[in-house]
Amino acid sequence: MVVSERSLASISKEELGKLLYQMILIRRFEEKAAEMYARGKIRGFLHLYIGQEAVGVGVISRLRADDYIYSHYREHGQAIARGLDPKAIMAELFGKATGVSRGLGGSMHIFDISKRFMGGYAIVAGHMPLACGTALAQKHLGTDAVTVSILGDGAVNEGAFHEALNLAAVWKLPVLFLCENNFYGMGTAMSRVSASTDIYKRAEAYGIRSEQVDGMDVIEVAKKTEQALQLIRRGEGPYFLEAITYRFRGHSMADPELYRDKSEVDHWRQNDPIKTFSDALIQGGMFNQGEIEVVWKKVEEEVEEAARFADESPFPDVSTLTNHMYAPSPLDNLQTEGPLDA
Amino acid sequence: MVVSERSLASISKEELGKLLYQMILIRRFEEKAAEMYARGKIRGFLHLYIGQEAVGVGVISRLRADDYIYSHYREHGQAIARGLDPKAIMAELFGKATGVSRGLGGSMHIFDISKRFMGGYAIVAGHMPLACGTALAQKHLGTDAVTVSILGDGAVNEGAFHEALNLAAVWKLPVLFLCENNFYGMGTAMSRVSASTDIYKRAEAYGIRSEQVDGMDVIEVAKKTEQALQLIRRGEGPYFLEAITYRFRGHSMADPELYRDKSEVDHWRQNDPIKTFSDALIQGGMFNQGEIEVVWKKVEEEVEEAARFADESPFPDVSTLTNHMYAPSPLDNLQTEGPLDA
Amino acid sequence: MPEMLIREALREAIREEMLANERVILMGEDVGPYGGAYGVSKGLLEEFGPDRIIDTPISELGFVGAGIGAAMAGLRPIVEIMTINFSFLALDQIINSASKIHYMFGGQVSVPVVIRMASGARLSVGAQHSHSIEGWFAHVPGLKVAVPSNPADSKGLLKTAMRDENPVIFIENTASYGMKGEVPEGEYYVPFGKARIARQGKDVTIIGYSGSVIEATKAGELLAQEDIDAEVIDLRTLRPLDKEAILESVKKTGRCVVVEHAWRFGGFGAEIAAIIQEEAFDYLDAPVGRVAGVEVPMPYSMPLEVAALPTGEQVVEAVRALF
Amino acid sequence: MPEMLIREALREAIREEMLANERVILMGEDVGPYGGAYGVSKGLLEEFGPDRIIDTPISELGFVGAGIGAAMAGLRPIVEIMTINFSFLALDQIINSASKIHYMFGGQVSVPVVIRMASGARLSVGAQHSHSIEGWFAHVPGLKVAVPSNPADSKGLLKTAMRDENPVIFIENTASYGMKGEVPEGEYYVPFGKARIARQGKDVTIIGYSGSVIEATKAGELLAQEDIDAEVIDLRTLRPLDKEAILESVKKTGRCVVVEHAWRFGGFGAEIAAIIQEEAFDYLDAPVGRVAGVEVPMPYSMPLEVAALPTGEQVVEAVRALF
Ligand SMILES: Cc1ncc(C[n+]2csc(CCOP(=O)(O)OP(=O)(O)O)c2C)c(N)n1
Ligand SMILES: Cc1ncc(C[n+]2csc(CCOP(=O)(O)OP(=O)(O)O)c2C)c(N)n1
Ligand SMILES: [Mg+2]
Ligand SMILES: [Mg+2]
Repeated sequence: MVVSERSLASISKEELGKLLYQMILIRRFEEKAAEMYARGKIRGFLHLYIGQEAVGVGVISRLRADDYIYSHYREHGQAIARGLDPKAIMAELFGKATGVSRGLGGSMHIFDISKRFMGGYAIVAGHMPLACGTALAQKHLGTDAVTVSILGDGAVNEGAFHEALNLAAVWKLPVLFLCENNFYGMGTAMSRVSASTDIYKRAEAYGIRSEQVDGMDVIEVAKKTEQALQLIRRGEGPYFLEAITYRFRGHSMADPELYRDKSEVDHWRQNDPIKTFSDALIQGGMFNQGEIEVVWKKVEEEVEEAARFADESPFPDVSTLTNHMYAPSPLDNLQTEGPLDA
Repeated sequence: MVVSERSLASISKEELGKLLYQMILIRRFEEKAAEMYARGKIRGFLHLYIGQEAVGVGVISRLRADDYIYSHYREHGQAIARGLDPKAIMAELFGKATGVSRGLGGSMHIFDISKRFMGGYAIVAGHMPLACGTALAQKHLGTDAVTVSILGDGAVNEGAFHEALNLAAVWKLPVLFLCENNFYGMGTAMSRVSASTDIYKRAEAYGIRSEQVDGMDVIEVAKKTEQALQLIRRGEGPYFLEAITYRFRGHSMADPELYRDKSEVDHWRQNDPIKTFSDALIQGGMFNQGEIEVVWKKVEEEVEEAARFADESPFPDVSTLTNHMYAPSPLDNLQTEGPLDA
Repeated sequence: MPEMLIREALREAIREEMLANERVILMGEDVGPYGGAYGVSKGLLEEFGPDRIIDTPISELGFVGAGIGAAMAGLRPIVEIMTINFSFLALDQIINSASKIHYMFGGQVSVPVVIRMASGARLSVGAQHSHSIEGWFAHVPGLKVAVPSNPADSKGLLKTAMRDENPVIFIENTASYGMKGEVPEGEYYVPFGKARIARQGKDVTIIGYSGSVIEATKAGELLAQEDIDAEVIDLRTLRPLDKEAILESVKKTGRCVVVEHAWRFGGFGAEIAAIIQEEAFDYLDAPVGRVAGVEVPMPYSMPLEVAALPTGEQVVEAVRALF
Repeated sequence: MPEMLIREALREAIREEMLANERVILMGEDVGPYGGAYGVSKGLLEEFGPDRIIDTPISELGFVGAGIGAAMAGLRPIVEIMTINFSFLALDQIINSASKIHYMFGGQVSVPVVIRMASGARLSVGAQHSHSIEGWFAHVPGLKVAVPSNPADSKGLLKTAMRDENPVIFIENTASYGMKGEVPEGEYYVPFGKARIARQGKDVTIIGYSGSVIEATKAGELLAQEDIDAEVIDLRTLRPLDKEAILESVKKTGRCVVVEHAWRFGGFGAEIAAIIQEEAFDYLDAPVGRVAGVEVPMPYSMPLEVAALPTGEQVVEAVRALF
């Protein structure tokens, strides 16, 4: 599971640097969030992406600005990869008015329409049908843009997964399903609840092209994503990518992790996607140690700044509680039945 | 699609006669029901089984008395095959107090606990999880009895189908899924809404053994069912049987059938399962024309008798409206908190 | 004004809005060649083609979610759930997605989807096919809930629904698709949150919605024969609710009976009663009465089904009990 | 009497009933090695083994249906839906199957399943994870709905639920699992349909259920300081509802406020208000007041979430408004 040097050679230094930077930014952002959670600044659930950075960064690096992304509740990392402002994400985790979702969403509901990052959702698999609908709209409107639907291995057994895959296949929708297989849904090992554990093969039953990819290798992920996107944009219907990965932390901050061995976690930590990518960059001669340290430093400042921004931002005013309840509509003030006034 | 003579030879004349008799009984029962519907004696929906008789009769002929059956709303035929009293079924269609479900259920909710016929259900695929639960109980209680879950091709795209198949596979439940593929869900051809049309292959994605069978050949159906049941009773988990069949009538009595060609219907009618089975019995020398006519005659009387019984039976008294609302429970009369009295 | 059936009035609304806006699509089970289980979409496939009249697989959770996701990306989908009984399967998408997306993402996106469904009983289709749970939808902030009772309102409310930026649950009464009535031609919109006074009166207020407007109206006529002058209100939408119309009427009459097909306990009628006693307590000469469905899964057998549903006569009795 | 937390009281109830009857099983997401999302089933896997403590896939519709089907064939399953928010996915099985099977098949089979779920807000888990829809379940004939507010009732009602032949929806308040209180040892059953008078009083009746009993009780204490003697009623079960206790109290006090965490419009509180005005109209000195959740998807931000939920102080204000 070493990042292949051949692949590296085909990518510009600038782009490699950006991938590295994003992965490190996610890592440090999440660690800072954990710290803030411990300090009571962040409440509720907090699901960390640490260990899975290569997946989100690899996939999202290949997207265009007009592509859409739907994800689940473990989505801060992906939001960062998509270019959402870390300050506004952190502020959302703090529940502040300056948060991406104005503090109304929280950790599980990061959203930024300007980036077409269509939200984290907290109902397992519940966003998959939404992604199909957005892809249907894209198709209807005649673009070659794509919708990405990010899910976990735990989502595979939900009815919504099945219905979404069938819809995408029957309607040949431009959807990239990205399953981050980290082997566990909360405390339940996939193998104990899933009829077949090769998740990508499940997609084949719908006639959907599918593939497994090493989710600890950002370059591999990017490459396979590239290929998948080409097919989708060409109108060949949905694609299913299963990224094998691992979450280094518990399911959420509350998880005592009684269900897995420390040795298993250690084993995977050895394969830290940031470490292996950094090593490959150095071995390949694209970056030197010093340059990489600069990235960590820059990230450090950015993350500190995000935490400071979040902390100093105001909470939403209680008087705004019912704002945004309904979207204003043209006929809101219609008084009586009849034709519309000109 | 001719009933194979070799297969016939292995079955006793008595049993062959019973299969034929049941198929004819179903046919005539359904025709009578259609007539009664036209006369306003039966109301609501009425989904006829005509054309599909070989499936229900073939499968159910192989079951033991301690096996359970769950079905959907096109279930009168299966109920008859299971040995429910046609009089009580017809009375149920009439909404009479003498009906199998006391008139409370109707055409879509035929149930007889004494036959372990666990009901027709009107939510597509909704009974599949129930069947899994019953199979779980069987397993838990240590029997080698089986639960049969009968569904249509339209059920395949529901989330409940997916969740049920996964549960059955993961828990190795003694379930026989019987999919009656008659190519249409109401007016929608399966091929237009289903990602893959070889339904039995869908089951393979869950690691469930599965097979297709000619649903117009009662002997083939019985044989394949026998094999499936052996595996299930041996503890090898669920089995999925896809029977290719056709409904000769519309989806329900209200269906104008605009979605399919008359020629298609005619083509299938040529392959009438009762006709081909009768022919095979005659050609094979097991029955002669006269004997078969006797069966039709006997059935005729039985069906007339069922209609008469239903017609003459009383409606449930309006005063019984709320009977059976709750099952009586041992603690219904508990007055205050504390231990139970001895 | 031309007369038409409710199913035709609904079709006209859909047709007009589809002609006016290319982004309107209709999706659901058997809306295409079959023309819809209740015939609402008959002919639309031929006119608008399969890209806009979309037959779905039988997967309510999936295609309702898809309608919501399409709305988030610029389409204006009408999603037909064949009957309200199958909406149980899609409630997660309706509640957890449609009703919340605008708010929980801080107003960044809206969800202009209309989710139509046939509700109610009286067709002898048994326990699993005879629900009236419009009150559940009305409970949910973020949704709007329209409950037309006649052809004109069916057209006008559906057209308004299709111009709304929010998810609208549009309830059609299963037993009323064949009801005939006058329907204004062309552009005709009925505002949300404005009840219709179906009959003016001064002695008692009878409130109905969707199918129960029939019994409410019937009761009004029967009462007139005994010189009780009933005001009959057809709510038209449950959320927003026209509290003003209700309170104004009750303040005038001092008495009120609510009629609904839903089970009584915890039904929407309870909310109306609660509001009235809260906001017109001193005007009430008697408690607000409720006439509703009997609390049983709907029995198939006809005499029992009839007995389980409210009648105009029962409303009359309930009114008499207030005097 | 020993003191224990609600989660421990629930565990004790399950444990005792599992020991008493081999046919009791527990199934749900992460009820096994993880011990349940709220720690209710901790240790039960070790004691009863994987045949009786069954981890399910994340497929609420499927495993709730399986629990019902198992009940039909002789088991007595407890199905844990991790939170009420995911019950939307299983509503079809709960409404169309569990609540109807006994009746629609003419009483031939019963469905002794207990469906447990954590309900409510106050934990900053946002819009999709903070529902209080117990009123929806209470609307459905064929179900029973238990809503304990304290450790003793949690144990006693759960044990009673597990002896019932009908489907019981058992609501646990998410924010209260850590609440401590005395719990009778061993065999302890609390009857369904018998409310608990949490505080005797003569001036006003305050009614709460599940989590809102906290605010109701708090209000009772605050009011005592201003010499208003409140009677506080904890409903314990919503269906069956202890109408007698409610009416008796209101007939004594003449005033009533209902407190609930659910959205106000169409919430269960409306039913209580409707019943009281129907059956104790002449005893009421003021309209029945309602204090409930603000009608928004639950915001994540703490100050907003606090503002969206009822408080004891608001109840006090609502009571004052009645005088
Ligand atoms: C419908 C639903 N059921 C249960 C839950 C509770 N839950 C939250 S996360 C989770 C595990 C999901 O695992 P997976 O999809 O593998 O994602 P991961 O957390 O591993 O990224 C569960 C069961 C939920 N949020 N939604
Ligand atoms: C959940 C649900 N959605 C829609 C319907 C309406 N409906 C009744 S039967 C049917 C078609 C089912 O087709 P299939 O499963 O192939 O069975 P068949 O009628 O062909 O025997 C539909 C869509 C329903 N009853 N339940
Ligand atoms: Mg996982
Ligand atoms: Mg079919």
